[in-house]
Amino acid sequence: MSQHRGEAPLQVPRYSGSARINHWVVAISFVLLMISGLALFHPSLYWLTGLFGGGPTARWLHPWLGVVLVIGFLGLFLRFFVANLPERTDWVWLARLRHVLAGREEYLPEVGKYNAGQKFVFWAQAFLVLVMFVTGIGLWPVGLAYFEQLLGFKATIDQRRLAAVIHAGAAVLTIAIWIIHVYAAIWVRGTISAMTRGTVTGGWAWRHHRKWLRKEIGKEPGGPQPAE
Amino acid sequence: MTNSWTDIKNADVVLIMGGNAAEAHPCGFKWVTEAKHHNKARLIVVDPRFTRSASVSDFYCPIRAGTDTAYLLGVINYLITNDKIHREYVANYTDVSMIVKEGFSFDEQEGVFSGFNANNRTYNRDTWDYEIGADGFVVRDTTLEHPRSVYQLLKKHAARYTPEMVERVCGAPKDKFLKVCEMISSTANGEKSMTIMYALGWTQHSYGSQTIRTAGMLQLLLGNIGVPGGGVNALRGHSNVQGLTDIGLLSQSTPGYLGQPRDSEPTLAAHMANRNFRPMMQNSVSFWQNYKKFYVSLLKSMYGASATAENDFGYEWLPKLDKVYDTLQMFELVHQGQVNGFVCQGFNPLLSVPNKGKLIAGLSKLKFLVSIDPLETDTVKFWENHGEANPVDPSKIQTEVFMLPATCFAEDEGSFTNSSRTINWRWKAANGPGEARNDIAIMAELFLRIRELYEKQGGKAADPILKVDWSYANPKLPTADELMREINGKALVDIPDPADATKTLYKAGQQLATFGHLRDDGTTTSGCWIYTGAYTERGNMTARRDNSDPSGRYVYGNWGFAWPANRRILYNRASADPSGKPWSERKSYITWNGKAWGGADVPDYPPPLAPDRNAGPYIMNAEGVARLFARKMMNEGPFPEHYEPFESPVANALHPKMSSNPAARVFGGDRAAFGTSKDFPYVATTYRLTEHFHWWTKTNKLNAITQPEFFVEISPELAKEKNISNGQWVKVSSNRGSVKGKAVITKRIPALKIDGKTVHTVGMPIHYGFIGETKKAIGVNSLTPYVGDANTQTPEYKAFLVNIEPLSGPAVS
Amino acid sequence: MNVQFSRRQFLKGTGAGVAGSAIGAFGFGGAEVALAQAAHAFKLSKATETRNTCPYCSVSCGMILYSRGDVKKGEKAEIFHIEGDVDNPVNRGTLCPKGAGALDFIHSKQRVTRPMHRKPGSDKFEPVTWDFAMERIAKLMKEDRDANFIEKTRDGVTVNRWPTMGFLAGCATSNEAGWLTWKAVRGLGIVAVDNQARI
Amino acid sequence: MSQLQPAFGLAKRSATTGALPPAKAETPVAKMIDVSKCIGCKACQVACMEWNDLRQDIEENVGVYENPHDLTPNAWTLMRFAEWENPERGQLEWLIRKDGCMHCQDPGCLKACPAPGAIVQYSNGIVDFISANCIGCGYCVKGCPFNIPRISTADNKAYKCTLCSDRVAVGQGPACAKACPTKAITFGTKDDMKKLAAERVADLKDRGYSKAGLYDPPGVQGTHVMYVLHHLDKAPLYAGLPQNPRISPLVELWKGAGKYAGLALLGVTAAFGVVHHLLAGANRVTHEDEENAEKLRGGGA
Repeated sequence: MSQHRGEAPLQVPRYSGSARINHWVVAISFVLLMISGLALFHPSLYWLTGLFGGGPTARWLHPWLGVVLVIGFLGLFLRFFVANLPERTDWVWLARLRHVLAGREEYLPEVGKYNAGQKFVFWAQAFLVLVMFVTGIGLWPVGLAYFEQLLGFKATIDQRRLAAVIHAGAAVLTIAIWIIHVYAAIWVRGTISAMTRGTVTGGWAWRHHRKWLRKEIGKEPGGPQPAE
Repeated sequence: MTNSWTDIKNADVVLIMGGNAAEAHPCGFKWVTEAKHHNKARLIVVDPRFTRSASVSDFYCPIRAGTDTAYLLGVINYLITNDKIHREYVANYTDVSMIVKEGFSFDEQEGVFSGFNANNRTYNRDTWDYEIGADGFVVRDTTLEHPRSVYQLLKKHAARYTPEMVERVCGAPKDKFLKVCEMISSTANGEKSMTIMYALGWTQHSYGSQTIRTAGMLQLLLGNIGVPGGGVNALRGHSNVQGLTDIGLLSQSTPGYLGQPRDSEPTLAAHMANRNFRPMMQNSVSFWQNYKKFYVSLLKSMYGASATAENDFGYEWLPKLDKVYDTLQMFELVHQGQVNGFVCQGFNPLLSVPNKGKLIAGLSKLKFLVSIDPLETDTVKFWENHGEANPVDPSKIQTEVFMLPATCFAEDEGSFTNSSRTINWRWKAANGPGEARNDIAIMAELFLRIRELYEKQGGKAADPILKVDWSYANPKLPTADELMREINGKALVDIPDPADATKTLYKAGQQLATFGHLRDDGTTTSGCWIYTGAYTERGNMTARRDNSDPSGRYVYGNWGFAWPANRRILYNRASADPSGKPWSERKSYITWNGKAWGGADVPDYPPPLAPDRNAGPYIMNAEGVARLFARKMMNEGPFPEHYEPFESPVANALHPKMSSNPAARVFGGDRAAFGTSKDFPYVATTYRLTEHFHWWTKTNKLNAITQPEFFVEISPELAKEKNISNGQWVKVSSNRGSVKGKAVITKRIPALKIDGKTVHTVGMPIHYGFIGETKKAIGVNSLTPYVGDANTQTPEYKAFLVNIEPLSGPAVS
Repeated sequence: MNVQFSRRQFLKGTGAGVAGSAIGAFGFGGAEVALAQAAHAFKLSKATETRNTCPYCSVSCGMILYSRGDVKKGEKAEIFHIEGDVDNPVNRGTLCPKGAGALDFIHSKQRVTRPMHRKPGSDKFEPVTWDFAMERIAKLMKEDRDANFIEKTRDGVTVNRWPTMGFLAGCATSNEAGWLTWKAVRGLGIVAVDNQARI
Repeated sequence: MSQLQPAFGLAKRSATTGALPPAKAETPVAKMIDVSKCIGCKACQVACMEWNDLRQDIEENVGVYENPHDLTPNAWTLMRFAEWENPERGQLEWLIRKDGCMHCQDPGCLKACPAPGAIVQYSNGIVDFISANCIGCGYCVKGCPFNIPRISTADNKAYKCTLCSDRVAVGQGPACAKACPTKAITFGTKDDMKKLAAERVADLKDRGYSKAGLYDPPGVQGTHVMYVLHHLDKAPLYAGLPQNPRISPLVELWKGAGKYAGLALLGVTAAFGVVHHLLAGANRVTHEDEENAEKLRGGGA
């Protein structure tokens, strides 16, 4: 509908192949962690362990999935943290959140590669992954033993209890943010192709990340190239 | 034990000293906790260590290892000076009124009794006896005023042991000592009783038997012998050490504690001539007058039909002793190369006999060594190199060694005699592993093979072997049942009833009901007279399992069989006053009903013997009463005296010139191996832990889990002085060797003030060696001195001198 | 014959085992028993019981040995559990850490299962037959006895002793084995005989 | 092992929502450990390992009497030793406590456990681990106010004292109580044990222990393993026995309100998305947007 007659719309590369693989590794491990974690979080969800072949497997797999996620997330972090550094316009954007929610982007400042909301998701998840990792170690006998030996300390039972509470709290937050992340990708139509095909349409970029679009177009004489 | 395990529940005060029942005999110790719970009993523990027994005591008093005689004499002095003795009991049931021979004395400066020859350190004991009157009986002074009465002599002898002296010698603070005296003296009245529980903490000294005698004297003064909840209770070590001792597997005795013949007694008549059991008081029973009946019956069991009156019942065939061949003597001879063959039947001397270095050297001189054991022992592998735990070179050891597999308790039937003399039958649950055989089969085959060689080839002195009666249904495998019947004894001819000659008491071949029916004419047999009654015509009495307690005094008379005569408390006639009435209703036990003695137990007295006959309750003694004065029966004197251990941090405070026991068993070569406090400033003591049994359970995983490794216990003060941290490796050395272990720093081994000097104690458990599931250890007997008690030759494991040093390397965390 | 008396006579009031117990489940609802049993099956339900006495200290605690198979019926029996005998008036069913662990003595890795022989100077034991061991020991003993036995002293006194042989008897053997041992060793003329009474 | 799922007759069952069918109220049982009678002989430890066929690795001596050095998946009970100089009595006291599962009436392990039926409480009060249902997550370790359960590295299951539920189910007492030489450990109905304890406390008071008492901590609604202590007012002297144990507030937060708040937050977030989408509709790229982009490219080129 938003296309020229018979002509494909302009495609702007947004994510390279390796970035997309990286993202999906994190995404899949996140989902599996979420399912196995929730299964152990509340009895009413314990049946979810069935997806892993039972409770012991879910319990066994969960921390190792965590390790996968942490490594994967580190990759994402290194790729994207520069683009997620806060800018002055982010505050303006946030102040006009009302318009964001209403989809009235004409009232918003031009946005770079990421808007303030995306940056929030990025930094919040980075922080929560770190928290989940540290507290998760405290709940994981094998990992704890390894780190205790490595670092020469002994976690007290109270520290481990605190770790459990924080891990659970952080998990809730991270899942909530994940819900926002997923919803935003659905709500803002045309987004998902960035992580599937690696490109977005020019219109999408114009509408949501105009500053980024300008930069991408201005960068190369031959037109936009995939960038991260 | 004079009394029984269950009888401890009748006690009002329990004194644990020279032992640690909670750790070494936990299930027997139950009766202490029962007495505390149900009888409001108070528990006193006197020990160099705050033991697990102390952990549940009402009062704990520390003491320097090896000073128990001084402590107990201090208590005796307290009782006499404060008139806290049970006067009526003491006057009637002990020898206090008896007059001692003129010439008897004790030299308080020199520390010796009359008759001492300083040159060869021996005693002429002629003066150590009572004065005998014209009537042939002992002279007495019932006013107790005579200066040579036992009472006056004892009073004077004990007077030196003031509370101040006790504190000086033992390091027991005076206030604590007096508190113990006060608690003990609360039982000197017949209303209450105290029991004493001791074990190797008293025996394993060069004067241990005197310490135990002192305890006996203390109990007599309190009137606590023969009464429920009283007694002097030796808590024996092994499951059947009581039985094997009863059955004569002891150098100097035969079954039933009769004398093994000596060179000086080549004939039975000569043997009897050395045994004068003439009553020393009018009417006294002097039960040992039956000695010959027991002896002849034993010889009939040993030699069967070959034993006749004409040949002295085979007395000549028995080996005669030229000296006492106790374990120390044996290994001295082994070390000298005078022994060629050695059999260990369930015994691990490499770790249980003192001075491991000497043992290795000795065992290496043997031509052959045989071990009959369910387990591999350290001894049977003495030739095997185990690094520093056993640093030997097998190629240099020419001893031929056999390790024969024996079955264990679960794989065999038979009986054990427990510490309170109760014989319990046990049944077989499984066959032994592999080719294991039971001890009976092994001994029978070995004996029969040798006998066969003598039959076929002849050889030196074949007769003594060939005459042994071996007429079992299957000579190669006699059954336990058959052997117990033989031990009990039977009539060989029809025996008429002495009360009514027209009746027959036994038909030939019948099992005897009591040792009262044994005869000295060769018409009865008995392998062990004190066991007669254990297997009668009524069956195997040791297998009885009726656990009823009709008297309510915790007497289980129909459970198993207790020797002698199924009696559960010895000397129980003394539980009644001279007229036969109980001292108190609380302690009523055996009484005179006008016609006979009876009560909760089998009377230790002829039942019809009326009280007015004044025969005295101690029927085994020729005096009829108990001896506070031991006469000639103890090698170092008729009264106990404090002597220091052979290795002591201080000189004897009473008589420094005669510091240690003048009569102790010490071999010339070993004297040089004693150390002094200059080089070895700390008192060392060895002990058992509740988690292990001797050197046996180190092969059991469950026990190894609960106490896996040798350690050394020291006080925080000593640890600080020596810069030792908890769990650190330390080296403990004596003049004979050294061991390595982990330090356990604990307040439970207090430093003591001895004569103004601080004395530290180093404690070490015994249980570790190089075979088993526990971590390898050198063996604490590498440290212990080769010196034995003057009467029993028990080695001095409980007090010697060591030094301790930290070893470099970090403490384990 | 050894299990003929009621074992639970002492239970009531002694506190050993279950105080005031009755046979049957203790405070369990019906379905719970099934769950508890499914989770941890009661291991003695098909065991043979044999009464015995603890081999360690001198309290002589009564023990019940539980085996798979009954040796009295000629079956192969394997002992797999040991518990105190509540009928015994002394231990009343209790056992100390040594007695409670006696199962590991019966099945210890250090159990000797066949006769072993170490030649002079060798650094190892080698398995031999009983026949070999017995014959060799008997021969060694006879040779030594013939060489060193003293029938008479110089004074002509008959003493019949064999002073070059030592024998230590262990105190966990039965009275019956002890008596037979006494007959054998004194019959042979051995004077150096002792037990563990002192150590 | 789904046959180990019956929830009938149980008082409590881990990770099970909804009320259990009302259990027939059975007589509560209890093990009473009289510390004043305990000689620390470890017969209970050995009997426990023997009965349950457990053989712990043999460790080293590290300068203490506790062997093994701590509770392990193969050592469900452990004697703990503490030396204390009592200033009032002027005597050393060697306080020895048998450590192990206390079988709380309000079991923190059960509360923390996420695996349905892995931890149950029978109606007589015994708290039992049903290994077939255990997933080895270790939450019970964090839930326990006494730090008792241990996770096996061999099979990743949680282990602790079962109070010998197998023996109790056939009318016998626990192996430890059976073995205990001094009867410091007794087992019976909780009422009987309380009566016996009262007798013992009176005896201890008579011996000068004025603060003797029964440890049956109300913070966990009482326990089915109780101690008679000479110094009830100084519970921590006994190798760190908590004076007023209760399920940690952190665990309560985690497994109580936190669980519901967490789920609620997730629900609210998801609901926000749905509602927002309904109200705001999709955020679509318009034709103009595409044209503007094209223009931009053209301008830029």
